[in-house]
Amino acid sequence: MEIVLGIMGIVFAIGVVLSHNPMRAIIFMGAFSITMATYYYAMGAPDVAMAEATLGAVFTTFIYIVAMKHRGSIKVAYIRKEPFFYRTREGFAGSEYHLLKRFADKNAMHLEITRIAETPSHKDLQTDRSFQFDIICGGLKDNLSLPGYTPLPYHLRGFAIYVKTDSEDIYESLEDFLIGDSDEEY
Amino acid sequence: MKNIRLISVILFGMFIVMLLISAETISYIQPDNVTGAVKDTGAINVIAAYYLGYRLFDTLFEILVFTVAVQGVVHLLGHMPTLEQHKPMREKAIIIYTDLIFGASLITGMYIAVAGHISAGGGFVGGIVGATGAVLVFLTMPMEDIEKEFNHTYMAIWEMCILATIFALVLLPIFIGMYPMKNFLPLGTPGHIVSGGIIPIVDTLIGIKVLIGAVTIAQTFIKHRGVF
Amino acid sequence: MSIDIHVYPSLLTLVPMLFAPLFLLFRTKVIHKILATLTVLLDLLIIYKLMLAMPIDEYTGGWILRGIHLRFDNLSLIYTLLFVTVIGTSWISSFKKNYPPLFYFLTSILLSTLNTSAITLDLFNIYVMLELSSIIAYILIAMKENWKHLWASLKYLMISYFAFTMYLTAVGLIYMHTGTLDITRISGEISPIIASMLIVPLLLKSGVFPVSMWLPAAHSLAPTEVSAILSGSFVKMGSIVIFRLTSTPILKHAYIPITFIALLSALIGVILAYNESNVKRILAFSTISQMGFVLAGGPIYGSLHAFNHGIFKSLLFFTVGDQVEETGHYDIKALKHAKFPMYRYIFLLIGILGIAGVPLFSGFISKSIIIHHMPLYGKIALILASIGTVASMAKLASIGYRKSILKIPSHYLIFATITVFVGIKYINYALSSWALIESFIVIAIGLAIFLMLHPKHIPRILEKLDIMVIEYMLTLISMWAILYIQR
Amino acid sequence: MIYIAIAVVIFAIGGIGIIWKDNILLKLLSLGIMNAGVVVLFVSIAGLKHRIPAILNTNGPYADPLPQAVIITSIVIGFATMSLALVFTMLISLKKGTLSSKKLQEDIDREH
Repeated sequence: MEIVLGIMGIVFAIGVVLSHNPMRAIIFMGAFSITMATYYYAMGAPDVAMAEATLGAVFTTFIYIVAMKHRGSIKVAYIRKEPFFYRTREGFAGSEYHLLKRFADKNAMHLEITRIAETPSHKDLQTDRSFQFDIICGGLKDNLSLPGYTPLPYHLRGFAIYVKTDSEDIYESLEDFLIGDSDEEY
Repeated sequence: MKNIRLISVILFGMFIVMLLISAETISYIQPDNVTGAVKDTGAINVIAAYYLGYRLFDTLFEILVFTVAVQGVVHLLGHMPTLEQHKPMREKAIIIYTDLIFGASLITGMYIAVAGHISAGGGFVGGIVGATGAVLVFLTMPMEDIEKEFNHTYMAIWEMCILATIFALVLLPIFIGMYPMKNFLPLGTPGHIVSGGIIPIVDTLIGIKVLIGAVTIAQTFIKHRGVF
Repeated sequence: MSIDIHVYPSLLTLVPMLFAPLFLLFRTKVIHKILATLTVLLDLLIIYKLMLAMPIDEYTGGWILRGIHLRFDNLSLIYTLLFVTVIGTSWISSFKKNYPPLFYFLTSILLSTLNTSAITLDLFNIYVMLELSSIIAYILIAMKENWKHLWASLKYLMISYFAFTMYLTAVGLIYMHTGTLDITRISGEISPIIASMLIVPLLLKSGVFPVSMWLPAAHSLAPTEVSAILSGSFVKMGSIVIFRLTSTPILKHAYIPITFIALLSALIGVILAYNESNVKRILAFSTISQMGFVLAGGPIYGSLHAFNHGIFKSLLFFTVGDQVEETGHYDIKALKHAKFPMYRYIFLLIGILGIAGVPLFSGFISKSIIIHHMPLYGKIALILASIGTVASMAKLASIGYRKSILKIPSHYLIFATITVFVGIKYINYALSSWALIESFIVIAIGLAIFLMLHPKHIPRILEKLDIMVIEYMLTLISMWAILYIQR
Repeated sequence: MIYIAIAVVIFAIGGIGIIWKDNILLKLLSLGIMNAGVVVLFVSIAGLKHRIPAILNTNGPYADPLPQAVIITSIVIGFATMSLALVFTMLISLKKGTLSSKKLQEDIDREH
């Protein structure tokens, strides 16, 4: 009985370490804590089990979830183009979408996606004061001139994602992500 | 960078294997840590007898660790902008239920804290159980109401008062010629709720302190991050 | 009417602890001043009373063998005096600035924690002290909330939590093996891997080279008072625990690998310090080097050097830190334009003469005693390290001074007085013609190196988190290897 | 002795996670697992011979109460460290917009 619980705990711990998405890791962590609390109870340590169940499983998970949520959002504008970025009945799809989604998950942000017309006018991109979107994508060539945005080429030659010139942080971290050592953490 | 991580993982793995080998050779003889504990401290839960009796010194620091973390979180997050509006759930039914659960969890928590010396549990667990109910209430309250009812300044004052009380209680025996941290009150009959000298008192104080601390942490996090 | 209270070692912990919450309860400066004075005075009184009855053993709560074993002896005396002096003087300085009440709360708890680490003999209690003092340090470093500070603090948090978890594992296995947590009652043989797991985290805490690369960023980015507290008292905590552990029969043989690591640290620390251009980082690297001296010196002489180093390093951090805060420059070239005011430069010089080991200053005594008691390879290494210390400190002195009104800030004065007083009062212990000649040769060669050798820029590759982990693992494995061969 | 092995394996998984992961949040979760590994070790030591909790209204032989009593402190310390580390992480990600430790390190290098 205790050994089974222990092995379950090991499995959940491996789950935490192997998951790429922080949210999934936190859920695994909660499961791990509860399993471990049961294990402590079975090993004759009810006090430790109660401390782990309340502090480790409930409160820590709560704090992690609160800390994870709403870290910030990236505003993405896309031009519909079939293999790159499009919308299906289930949700968004396409190579650039998955790229951005992975990037956002890694930094615990979420994407705010808006569709814009094929040739975006100046007015589409700009609110009163600043540029509206952080990223414009959807199979754009890397030689377009979108004022206020910098092209960021990626592994498909000739294509680029356009990042707002002001937000250097997004540009740099996305650049690092795209260069290819993004797989390092896995 | 990847190579360096690989090397460290290999070194760590080697180290773990060596640790496993050396741990397997350790012969274990369980020392007798139970006999006489009830006579010394009056608590039939021997874990509580260690936690709040023999090793009360460690526990004092444990309370301090928790307090330091709470104050650190409040201080560091205090300058952070409140990013998003806290959107409470205002349905009547949910409000009534969460209030009920809050009451129930407070009572459960208090019981767990007070009865720490006769059953499993103790001040820390009790405090956190109480705080979990308070977190549920936060989901249904607008931020202004939360800040009014669970005011940071007041809570900090109470927290510090209780902390000072615990330390004063621990220091008190030196004025009557005993060791500090001695269980100086009458021990009573073991197994009763009123027994164990200062253990239930310290447990209750810890319970209240941890309740306040955990509520403060939860409130600060919710204020600056929102829940949903 | 007088109440006659018997004094126990645990009061050293409980008194600052009792005053700590009051700092947050009453948030006015006047009451803070009164509370701080009371804490320091009571602490000094308790130390004095305990000193009269040294050594005292106490089991907490009076429960013999089951309570936590505390002991106040010579080692505790030196260390507790250092902790009270450094933290009390930092409070004097901090009243002139705008620190939040949280600062006093945290430092007061830090004082209680450090005092406890000087008297405790319980393995688990030591773990709690390590963690609590580190948690306080994380908050103190990150108080400015610049992302650099936060990242320095987070790096330190990760590596030290990793290390202390290992320490706790070793404690668990020792308990399983021996059935006790009391250092004095551990018997039998500890396997080398467990011994190294026990000691390397303490080396990390005391800031010795291969495992100390959290230290430069943390100590140089923190505000002046915090740097002084960290460098003057906080890093000393690991060394006292190591001295306690290695004076037991079962861990006595661990002293040899510790000496090797300490000598390495003394050498590498000054090399890094000499090639650095940020003034606060020069001091931080010099702390790494000096902690090598402390650990190489062993319990008796090392503790003396720990005291002396704590005092003059705090003085250096105060003078340099105040200057940096006034001008806003960290770089030595920029500071050469601004220059020190006259009065501050004098105090800086006293600190430098102390750390360089000039006769009549406190560093001379402890350094020459330590060098005198080392075997030949240790003598060579430590003399080389002293030469490097002189060279890197000459860099600080070369900033120069400008004329200004004469002020004598009391916190400078306290440290400077202790440095000179100890240096003159106890000079007989170290005075021999050999020591005098040696110290003058060291100073001459150090100055020559400063004049001739130009510092190079060394990239900060050692301070990356991944590299820090590998440094830690390598130290652990080499410690294990030496212990294994010795057996 | 399999219980000690379970504890050490959980400890090892946490340690490898700390070393291998790039994302700070995942590193912190791994730290939590490592801490849990030590708790498992202590509880296993306490329950190696006997498994009846040392509450003296049942009949013995009891589990060893001392490791259980001390390890509660370690759980609380773990919680405190985690919440502080999370606050640091939140502030860093607010200021830098990234959670990758490699990227942060490179930014630090660039400033010098």
